[in-house]
This record gives sequence, structure tokens and C-alpha cells, in this order.
Amino acid sequence: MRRVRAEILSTRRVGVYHSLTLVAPEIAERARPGQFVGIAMPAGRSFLLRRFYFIHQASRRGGWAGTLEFAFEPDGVGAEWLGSARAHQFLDVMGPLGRPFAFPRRLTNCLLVAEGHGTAALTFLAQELRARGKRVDMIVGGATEEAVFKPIEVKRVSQTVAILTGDGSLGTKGRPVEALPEMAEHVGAEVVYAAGPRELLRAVAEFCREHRIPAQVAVEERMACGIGLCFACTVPVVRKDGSGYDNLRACVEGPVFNPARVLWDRWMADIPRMLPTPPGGSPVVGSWPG
Amino acid sequence: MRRVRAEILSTRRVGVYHSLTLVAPEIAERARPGQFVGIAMPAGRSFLLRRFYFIHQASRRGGWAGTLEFAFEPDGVGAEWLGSARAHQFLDVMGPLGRPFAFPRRLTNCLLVAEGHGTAALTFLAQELRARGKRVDMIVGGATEEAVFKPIEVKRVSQTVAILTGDGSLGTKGRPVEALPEMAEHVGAEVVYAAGPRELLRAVAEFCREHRIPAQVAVEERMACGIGLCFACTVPVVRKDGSGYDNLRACVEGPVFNPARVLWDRWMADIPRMLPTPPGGSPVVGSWPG
Amino acid sequence: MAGVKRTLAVDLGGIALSTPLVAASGTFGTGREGGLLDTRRLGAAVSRSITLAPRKGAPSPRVAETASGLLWSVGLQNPGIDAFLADELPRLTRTGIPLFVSIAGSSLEEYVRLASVLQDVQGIAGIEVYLRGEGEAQEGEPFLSSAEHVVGVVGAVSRLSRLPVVAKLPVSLADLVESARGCVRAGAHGLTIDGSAPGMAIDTARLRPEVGAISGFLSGPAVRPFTVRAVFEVARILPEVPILAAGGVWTGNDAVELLLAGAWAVEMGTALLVDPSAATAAADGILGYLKHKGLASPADIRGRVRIPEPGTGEEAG
Amino acid sequence: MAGVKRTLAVDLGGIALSTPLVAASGTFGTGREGGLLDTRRLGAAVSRSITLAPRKGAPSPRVAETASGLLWSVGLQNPGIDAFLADELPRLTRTGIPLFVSIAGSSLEEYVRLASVLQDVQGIAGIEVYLRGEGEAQEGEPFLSSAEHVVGVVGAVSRLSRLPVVAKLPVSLADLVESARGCVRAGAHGLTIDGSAPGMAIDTARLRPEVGAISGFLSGPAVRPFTVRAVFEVARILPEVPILAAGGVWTGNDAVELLLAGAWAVEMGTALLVDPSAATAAADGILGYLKHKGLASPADIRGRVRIPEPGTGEEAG
Ligand SMILES: Cc1cc2nc3c(=O)[nH]c(=O)nc-3n(C[C@H](O)[C@H](O)[C@H](O)COP(=O)(O)OP(=O)(O)OC[C@H]3O[C@@H](n4cnc5c(N)ncnc54)[C@H](O)[C@@H]3O)c2cc1C
Ligand SMILES: Cc1cc2nc3c(=O)[nH]c(=O)nc-3n(C[C@H](O)[C@H](O)[C@H](O)COP(=O)(O)OP(=O)(O)OC[C@H]3O[C@@H](n4cnc5c(N)ncnc54)[C@H](O)[C@@H]3O)c2cc1C
Ligand SMILES: Cc1cc2nc3c(=O)[nH]c(=O)nc-3n(C[C@H](O)[C@H](O)[C@H](O)COP(=O)(O)O)c2cc1C
Ligand SMILES: Cc1cc2nc3c(=O)[nH]c(=O)nc-3n(C[C@H](O)[C@H](O)[C@H](O)COP(=O)(O)O)c2cc1C
Ligand code: FES
Ligand code: FES
Repeated sequence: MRRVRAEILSTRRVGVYHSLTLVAPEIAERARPGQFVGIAMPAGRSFLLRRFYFIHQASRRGGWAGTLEFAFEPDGVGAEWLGSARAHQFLDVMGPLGRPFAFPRRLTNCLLVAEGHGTAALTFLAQELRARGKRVDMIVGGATEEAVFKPIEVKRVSQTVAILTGDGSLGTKGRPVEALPEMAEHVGAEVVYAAGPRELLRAVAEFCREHRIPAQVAVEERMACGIGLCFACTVPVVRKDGSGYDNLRACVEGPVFNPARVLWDRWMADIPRMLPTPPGGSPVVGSWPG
Repeated sequence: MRRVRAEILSTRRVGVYHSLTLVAPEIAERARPGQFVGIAMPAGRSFLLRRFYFIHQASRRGGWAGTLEFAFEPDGVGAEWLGSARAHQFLDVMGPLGRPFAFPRRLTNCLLVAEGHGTAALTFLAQELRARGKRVDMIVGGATEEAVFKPIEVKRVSQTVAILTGDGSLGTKGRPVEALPEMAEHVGAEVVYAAGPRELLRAVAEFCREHRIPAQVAVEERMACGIGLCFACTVPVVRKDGSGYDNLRACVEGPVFNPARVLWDRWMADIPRMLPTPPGGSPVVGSWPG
Repeated sequence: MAGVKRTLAVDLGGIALSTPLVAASGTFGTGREGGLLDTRRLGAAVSRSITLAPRKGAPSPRVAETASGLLWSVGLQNPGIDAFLADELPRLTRTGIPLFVSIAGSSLEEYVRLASVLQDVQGIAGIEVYLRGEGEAQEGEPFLSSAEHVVGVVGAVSRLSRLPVVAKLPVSLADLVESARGCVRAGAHGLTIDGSAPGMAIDTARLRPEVGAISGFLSGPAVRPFTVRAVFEVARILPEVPILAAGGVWTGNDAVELLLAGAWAVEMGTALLVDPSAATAAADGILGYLKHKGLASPADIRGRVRIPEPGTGEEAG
Repeated sequence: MAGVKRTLAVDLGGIALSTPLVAASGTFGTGREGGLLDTRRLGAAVSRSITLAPRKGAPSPRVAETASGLLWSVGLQNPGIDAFLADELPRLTRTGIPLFVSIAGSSLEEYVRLASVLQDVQGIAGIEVYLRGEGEAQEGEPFLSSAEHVVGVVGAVSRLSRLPVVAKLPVSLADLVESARGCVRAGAHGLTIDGSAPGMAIDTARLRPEVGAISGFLSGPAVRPFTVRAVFEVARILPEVPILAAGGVWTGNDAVELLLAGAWAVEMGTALLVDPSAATAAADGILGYLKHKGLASPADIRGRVRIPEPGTGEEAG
């Protein structure tokens, strides 16, 4: 884990995404799939928090040695600013953050399921799995063709590929999770990895539990520090001994979790919960009672 | 008074100042010396308020017709941002704001005293006075040579010039106000105009009252709206009939005031103080003769 | 959703506004400035706060910039109620925008006298009662520092007034929710919940307070979370009472946030000072939101933030 | 000024800190994270708030970004005092930075038990008492909602404690100044004035609160004016009492502003989360300021904001 002033080597548009390549050897050398970086916003802005992005590429060898790539949709204010950054500008970058995906020791057939920018994280994983002699198949998708991240690279790194888009503009119409049962059967999946929206991760969790396939998912939860200081980013995860659950920090104890142990209902509770009105009458919503 | 999206035609360094020229015909056509513009800060910053600058040039004729120039020291966050603006960028500009200097009808010999960026306002005034057949002499100054704004232009628009710098790096060592008595006598000043720090304006007020010379000064007070809505920018000014004083808004009732009517002690109270009304009542002073 | 007839109009319990955007007290000028303030989409405006006698206001500087905020202390500069009625009000009402007159006093008696004078005045939409404790201490306690004082003033004004009375409650008031309930029981027609709160800034170079009055009030986007919370809490217990929300509204999305929290309309202050057409932009933003959600009017989103029914919640502990 | 021996050291009434910069509760981790947090210029740190029993904390999301602010609601997630003492404290104290342990309870009894347990623990610089009303209602009134409750808790903890006790008072507390005075009379060694205050934000796209607990507390630069004002007011009446200021400190200049207002030291929370070396940068900033002004130590600027002598002023009204 390092914090560096990293120069932007290049920026480019990849469909709906912006992709930034940084010169950050201290981070690139240590980066593993599933890990992420935290980028500081510039001073004087009204938005203070770092933005966090999965590492898509980290080159340790060759002409690009010491570089690092990540990709994002410039939707909110922070990502929009980042999208306007130019080559040779410097960024305040922390990384690699979080626990990476674990590689299977014995098992061989790895099925990777990604949606949206999750694909950026999983192509990195695919490469590393291949380098370890694993078979990699991938299901990727997005709302539209433009939202499918680097489909050509995906094809390059995986044996077979299923692509699904919400509007059918590329591949099959639908969401990646829909291809999971057939694909898992077809490729003989022994391990499943996933990254993307919570609904996808949750569906993967259910499928894998049902079919007793070991799985790992990389989650996203709102973060403040990204390095474990503040307990902002917790996810409810059942203890190994099943004696209950703990709210674990996605930034240091994740973002990669065993989906079978995540309490999806609790984590995804669509509406926040609140205390009953106290006998006195006035609502106690001011502060969460812990 | 207009609000426009104005393109930056050019930016340049002038000593310690940044000078910006905007394409803003709607404002330039109406601008008169002593008036100012209000520049909006970009969205997403933690600093919200517009920054206000005296108009240094407003071209109604010739090749630069429709352009407008102002100058500033990039010391605080807002001015610093503005200093980083580049040609072809657009700014949200309001202007011309405030009441301009009045031109004397009968009197001829005008002495203009300026310090720091005040010189930017008064060179504009000098030009307009010259165009009306007045004699213009100027005293200008700043902390260092670099802080004397466009001394060559000053020389071009005035009959005689006295330059004073705090460190003696240009002209005489000292502050502009020190040259006032001699220069006023020497050039036979009939009217005095001033712009610059409050200490200067106050000294000009005292000198002119003593010597019964009509004067006008352009003040600066912190502003929020710049257009009269909020009463942020008030200056205590004695009523014409001497019946007391009013807190007048520098942005609409100023920034040009008759210095004889400004309650300098009250306005400049070094530590915040709520002063009692002077025991002798407020002084009765003549209004601007013209 | 074709066929939805969309409007920005809102009804504050009988006071009809063409939009839910209201120019906040102290940021609308005197009716003489005209020019740059874009009033087309203002549903109403509130005058600066008027006292019985003229007030010169606070020493300068009167404003300071803080992180996403504006610290201000104008000290209620105003010409007094008589001069206001003679010179200022006619110009303000001539704009055609429904006008609330804001009144401020140092004692219960002053408030009552101000309200009485306004009863016979034509063309006013209502009275907004300024309730910061600027008055003198009464029996040791600063005036307006307790819910009791606040409710006392609002009750007295409401009882004698034929005009709708809106109590402007600062979020920093102790017992805000209790005060709100009290004001309504005492006859207030509506409430303005004001997120601006007392603050201070120091010029470290000159070792002196940034504003002449030493401390001021903080407004602007920085304080919006306080406004949202206070509006939410008050609206939950007083869903039938028109609530205006002031504090940190800049964009259409900010306005929507406060409507969702329970506001019936929003006031804009700092935003108008910086961007004189902020209300028009905000109106467009609200319309865009309504359109996107397929809704017809601001009333459709009022108080619609989704929270659990009381009692169904479970402790996460 | 040659010859001035310059130091950042401060003495909080017997507690010696190498700098006036203190890591705020809830933003210093558990001692296991290490790595990026640059602790070289931290004069002290405060642990996250510890309760008797373990707490799982609030539902997610636990943070939201607002204009120059951070809205947070972690809900006091902590392992409980026993596990804290066994696993977390040893690591925290191993850093060598003076450590305050923050305690939080739902009742007077819980606070007393927490304080008792800490009496026998080695290596703690003091106790910071968290005083937000998170507890259950007592006789109808929410716990810690009044000065009386707050002073009661702080007094009970102070009486039994051999360790210095610092009461962390939220600026949103009714009667802040009275509470401060009461806490000191009841035995508190010092005070932390906390500018973070209850706020809420709503995701307008999804019509739901931005944080899982519905509302949270707002911290960060947005709230600094509240901290400055509260510190100024409390320090004026309690000039002999060590005051720590929390809320909006990011840069050295921010720290100086609060020292000028009367703080003896400042806590940094949000800034450390975003910039793990913010304290080092702030220390450099304070040193630069002292140098520029020719002063020797932070104590030389404490409370030195220039204001008029009481009594010489007149109401500007
Ligand atoms: C471990 C991790 C990895 C991520 N990897 C990627 C990635 O590779 N590509 C990518 O586009 N995005 C990724 N995100 C989301 C990313 O951090 C930003 O949140 C996102 O770009 C939106 O920021 P914004 O400034 O545009 O939005 P804003 O609306 O300005 O964000 C406001 C606040 O909410 C937070 N936030 C908003 N959306 C999310 C989200 N989905 N998850 C967590 N926090 C959020 C922001 O970080 C910020 O604090 C990742 C998040 C995490 C936690
Ligand atoms: C009528 C008028 C004309 C002006 N003309 C010029 C000019 O021609 N050239 C120039 O350099 N400056 C001028 N100023 C000052 C200018 O508006 C800015 O305040 C200055 O550039 C500092 O802004 P900042 O962002 O750098 O400082 P910051 O420290 O970021 O400013 C913080 C706040 O204080 C205000 N402020 C700071 N200094 C002053 C000041 N001296 N007067 C009023 N408000 C201040 C700022 O506007 C802002 O609201 C003028 C001010 C007024 C009122
Ligand atoms: C310069 C200024 C002057 C103000 N004067 C008054 C006033 O006289 N009476 C009043 O009730 N509120 C006054 N306010 C408060 C506003 O009406 C509003 O409640 C507050 O600014 C919060 O809204 P905002 O964040 O949109 O500015 C003033 C605000 C500002 C900025
Ligand atoms: C994520 C987070 C968690 C916090 N948890 C606690 C806590 O457990 N106990 C406490 O006393 N304060 C807690 N605080 C408040 C801080 O200690 C501090 O008082 C506040 O954030 C204001 O300072 P700042 O503006 O520098 O962040 C927390 C703050 C944040 C941002
Ligand atoms: S973001 Fe702070 S602990 Fe994870
Ligand atoms: S700055 Fe608002 S009235 Fe002058």
C-alpha cells in the first residue's frame, strides 16, 4: 500500500468509460486483481472524498512497466472531474488497496461474471488466472454495447465469452446473470468470480450456493478513507464459525468476499430502518443508536 | 447592467498582476471609469462568491471594440483560479456595476492618486478625462516596481507623473499619499480622484478637506451580490443635510463616494467596534460640486 | 407518461404560488435594484426583516466566505416600518410577485406593533416572523432563546393578524420540533425552517474576526444537510402545515431534496446573490425531475422520501 | 526574530503533547491498519468510541458527501470494552502517541462502568466522553438532551476517574456554554468542542436517505464556522480549561484559526480520512505561521483573536 503522486500517462474513451493509465510503479508492482486505488480530488472543490476504482491493468514487465490502468463512467461530480484530467497531469493516488481475489490452488475451470465496470476488474483477474494455467471463461455485459468494457480484450483472455446487453445492441439481450446457469454447465465451472452491481453479486451468490461452487465477489460500498480507519464501508459477513455476523470493512477486509457469507438481505435493505417512536411521542431519528 | 457569458480574448502578466481582456460588448459599451465587474466562480468549488474588479479598459471603438480589461493580484483562492483561466475560456460576468466617477464640469486640473490595482481604475478615468479636455496628473505607486500597474501607460495618459514604491525600486521611495501635497500644489489640482487602499483614500479625504479641494474616491468593501440585494457592502456616509449618516451600499450607491462624507473612523475601525454616534453630531459637508 | 399536465404551482394552505421557489429575506433588495435579478420563476419573495425603528445594521465587513458557505451579519439594516411602508413596499409589490413581509423585534411588544401596522396594508401575501434572539435579555434570559418565548411571539402575532403568519424557525433553536408544534398550535399558518446557524471565522493574518459583528450566520450549500434534517423532522409531525425550507438551496435538485424531505416550498438566499437567475434554473430542474418521474406537480413529491413505517424497523445493533 | 526557539508542543493542563494536532475519535482506526496514516506530527489520538457491549453499528451506507462536508453515521461500531482492551488498545498504544479512550454509553450506569474499567489500564493519556444523545429516553426525555444530563454523566465519570476526563460537547447541544461550565465544575479536566452536528441528505433519484440511519452527523470544512464560534464562546468564559476543537480542521491555517479562537489543541477527523498526512501538513502550516509572526509556540496564539473589550461597544442597531 503506497501513496504516490502519479503522472497520467494517457487518457482515452472506451465506450461509455474513461480509461486512465498512470505511471505508478510503486503501486503497479504490488497490484493484484480485485484490488483498487483511491484518487484524491483537487483542493478547493466542494467534493472532498477520494474516489475508488478497481485496477484494470498493472504492468510489471515490458514497455509499460510501472503503469496502472483503471476505468470509470464519468457520471457524478468526482468522476466527471477525473474524466477531464489530461495526460501529464499528476494525481494523488493510494493503492493497491484491499484484499485481492484468491487464485484456486487445485481447481482449474474459472468462470468470471461481470457487468459494467466490473469487467475492468475481471479482465485483470482473467490474465492472472491464465498465467497460472487456469481455464478462463467470461460472461460480461452492460446496458448497451458502449457499456460493455473492452469486449475484444475479454475475448482475448478467455476461452469462451458470453456477452449480454440490456438493449441487445451487442451479444444477447439480457443481463449477464441470465447466462450463468448455462455457461457454468457448458464450461464446467469449478470456481466463479464476479464483479458488478449488487444484484448480480447476489444472484451469483445464490447460484453458487445452490450448485456448491466456490465463489468470490468484489463488492463496492461507499468509502471515506479506503484504508480501514473509519468503518464507513462495512458489509455484513457471517463469521466462519457461523456464530453470528460482523460488519467488515470492504476496504481492508474486502472488497473480495465469499458471497456465501455475505448477508445480502441485510446489506441491500432497500429502505433504511428506523427506530420505533418512543413513548414520549417525538421521533427519534436524529442519530442511530448503534 | 448586464450579465453575459464572455469569452476571454487574452490573458497576460503585468508585473504582479494578471490582466484579462474579455469580449463583452454589452458591458464594454456602457462601462465608465470607477465601475466594476463581478465574475462568477466555477461550479463545484468550495468558494462561492463572485469576485469584483474595477474596469481598466473598455473599448467602444477600433479594433478592440466590445472588449473589456481588468487586472488583479492572484493572492486568494478566487483570484488564483481566475489567474489560471486561459484565452477562449468563458466567464460569467456581470457589469458594469456601481456608479462611476463624475467628470467635473467647470474645473480642469485633475489629480489622480492610485496605489496598487487602484491604478487600473484610474488610468481608465485619466483617458476619459483627457477626452473631455481636462488636464490629468497622476501619482501612482505600489510596494515594488512590479506592483506599479502599467507605468508606461500612466505616463502616456497624464501630463506629469509621480511614482512611489515602498522599496524605492521604481521612482521615489514612499507611498503615493506622500507626494500629494507637493504635487497638488505643483499642478494646481482643482479636483482629486483616488483609488487604492483605505489608508490612501482616507489621507486623500483629509488633505482635500483641509485644502477645500473637491474629491472622489472609489472604495472596496466585501460584497456578496454586487447588485444591491443584500446590504453586505455598506460604507457609512454622512447625509447631504448633515442630519446623520447612512450605511450605503458600495455596489449600487458607490463604489465612488465623496470622501468628505465617508465616516472613515467608523468604517475602518481596526478591531470590530460599534461606534457611538459622534457627540458633535455628524459633520455637514458639501456634496460633489461637478 | 403522456398526458400529464405539469405545473410548478403550489398551494401553501390557501396562498397560491406559481412556483415553489421563494426569494429569502435579506436577499431580495428593496425593489429599486431591478435589473439583473431574474424573477420570472419566483413564486414569492420575502422582504428584508423590518423593525419598528430604523436600524443601521452591523459594522463592516458583513460577509465572509467559508467552505461552501457564506457567513453573514447584516444586523437587520432597514429603514424602519414607516419608511418601509412608504418607500419600499410599493416598489416590492409592483413586481407582481406575492410578497411576505418579514418582521423583527426586540420584544413581544415590538412584534405586536409591527404586526398591527401591517394589518391595514394592501397587497401583502403574509407575514414572516424573524425569530433570532437579537433582542435584549429578559429576566436574565436572552429574548427568543427558548421555545416558550418563540411560541409567545408567534402566538401574539398570529392572534391579531388577518394575514397568514409564517414563523421562521432557526434549526439551531433548542427544541425545534417542540417550537414548531407550539407555533402552529398558537395560530401560525406556516413555518419557514431556516438552516442557517450562528458561526464565526477568523482572519488569521490579522487576528481578527472576519465579520465586524464578530459572529454571523452561516448559509449556503454547506448548511443544506441541517435544513434537510430539520424539515424532515418537523414535516413528519406536522404534515398538514405549510413548510418553507431555507438554507442551502441552489439547484433544482436541492429544491427537490427539500420537497422530498417535506417542504411545501423552498426559499433561496445565497444562491440568488451569486447567481441572479438561480431560481429560473432551479425551476427548470424541478420540472425536469417531475417529468423524469412522470409526476404532475411539486405536491406529488412533498414528503415522499422513503422511510420505514414506525414500528416495522428492527435494530441493526 | 532570530533566537526564538520554536516548538509545536502544547501542555493540556499537565498532558504534554508534541503537537496540538489530535486524531479525532472514529477516524484513527484500530491500530492494525498502519501503513498510510502519517502519525509523525500527531500530538495525540482518540480511540473510536467504545461501549460496554459490542455494537454492530449503523446500516450502510454510512457516509455521504455533501458540499464541503461529510455526512457520517457509523453508529458506534465497536467490539465492546473487553475486546477493545484485549485486542485493540495494546496496538493503539504501541504507536507511542498519547491515547485518549473515547467512551459512549446509553445510561449513566454504562458510563460509570466504562470509566471504572479504564482506571486500571496502563498507557492511557485520558478519557474522552462521547455525549451524543444516542441512549434511550429517560422519563420521556431523550438521554443527554439537556445540560443537566450531560453534566451528570461527566461529573460521575470525573469523580471516579484518576485519568484526566475530557467532555466532548457537540455544538448542537442546547446551552453549550452552560454545559461546558457545568462539566468543568463537575470535575472535567478539559473539553472537546465538536462542530459536527446532525444532518441529513436525500438521494433524489432513489427517493431515499443517503445514509442508512436516515440522518447522520455533518463534519468537514463546511462546519468549521460552527466550531470556531463555539470554541470562541466557551474559551472566553473558561480561559483556564484545556479546550480541544474538532470540526473542519484540514490545514495549518484552519488549526491556527481555532487556536486563535481559544482552542489549546485541535482534533482532525475528516481531513485524515481523505489525506492521511494531513496532520504533518497542518503542523508545517502552524510552524510557518508561528515563524511568520515571530512566536514560539501554539500557546502564544491561543485565544489571541482581537475583539473589543466588553462594554466599549454599543449596539449598532
Ligand atoms: C472498491 C470500489 C471499486 C470501484 N471501482 C470502480 C470502477 O472500477 N469503475 C467505476 O466507474 N466506479 C468504481 N467504483 C465507484 C467509484 O468509486 C465512484 O463512486 C464512482 O465513480 C462515482 O463517483 P462520482 O464522483 O462520479 O459520483 P458522486 O455522485 O459524486 O459520488 C458521491 C459519493 O458517493 C460515492 N459513490 C457513488 N457511487 C458509488 C458506488 N457505486 N460505490 C461506492 N461509492 C459510490 C462516491 O465515491 C462519493 O463519495 C468503485 C467503488 C468502490 C468502493
Ligand atoms: C468594487 C471593487 C473593485 C475591486 N477591484 C479590484 C481590482 O481591480 N483588482 C483587484 O485585484 N482586486 C479588486 N477588488 C478585490 C477583489 O474583488 C477580490 O476580493 C480580490 O481579488 C481577492 O479575492 P480572492 O479570491 O483572491 O481572495 P479571497 O481571500 O479568496 O477572498 C475571500 C472573500 O473576501 C473578499 N475580498 C478579499 N479581498 C477583498 C478586497 N480587497 N475587497 C473586497 N473584497 C475582498 C473576496 O471577494 C471574497 O469574497 C475589488 C473589490 C471591490 C469590492
Ligand atoms: C446577506 C444576507 C442577509 C440576510 N438577512 C436576513 C433578514 O434580514 N431576515 C431573515 O429572516 N433572514 C435573513 N437572511 C437569511 C436568509 O433569508 C436565509 O434564511 C438564509 O440565508 C439561508 O438560505 P440560503 O442558504 O439559501 O442563503 C439573510 C441572508 C443573507 C445571506
Ligand atoms: C466516519 C466518522 C466516524 C466518527 N466516529 C466517532 C466516534 O465514534 N466517536 C466520536 O466521538 N466522534 C466520532 N466522529 C466525529 C469526529 O471525531 C469529529 O468530532 C468530527 O468528525 C468533526 O471533525 P472533522 O470535521 O475534522 O471530521 C466520527 C467522524 C467520522 C467522520
Ligand atoms: S472506507 Fe474507511 S474503513 Fe473503509
Ligand atoms: S454586495 Fe449585495 S448589496 Fe452590495
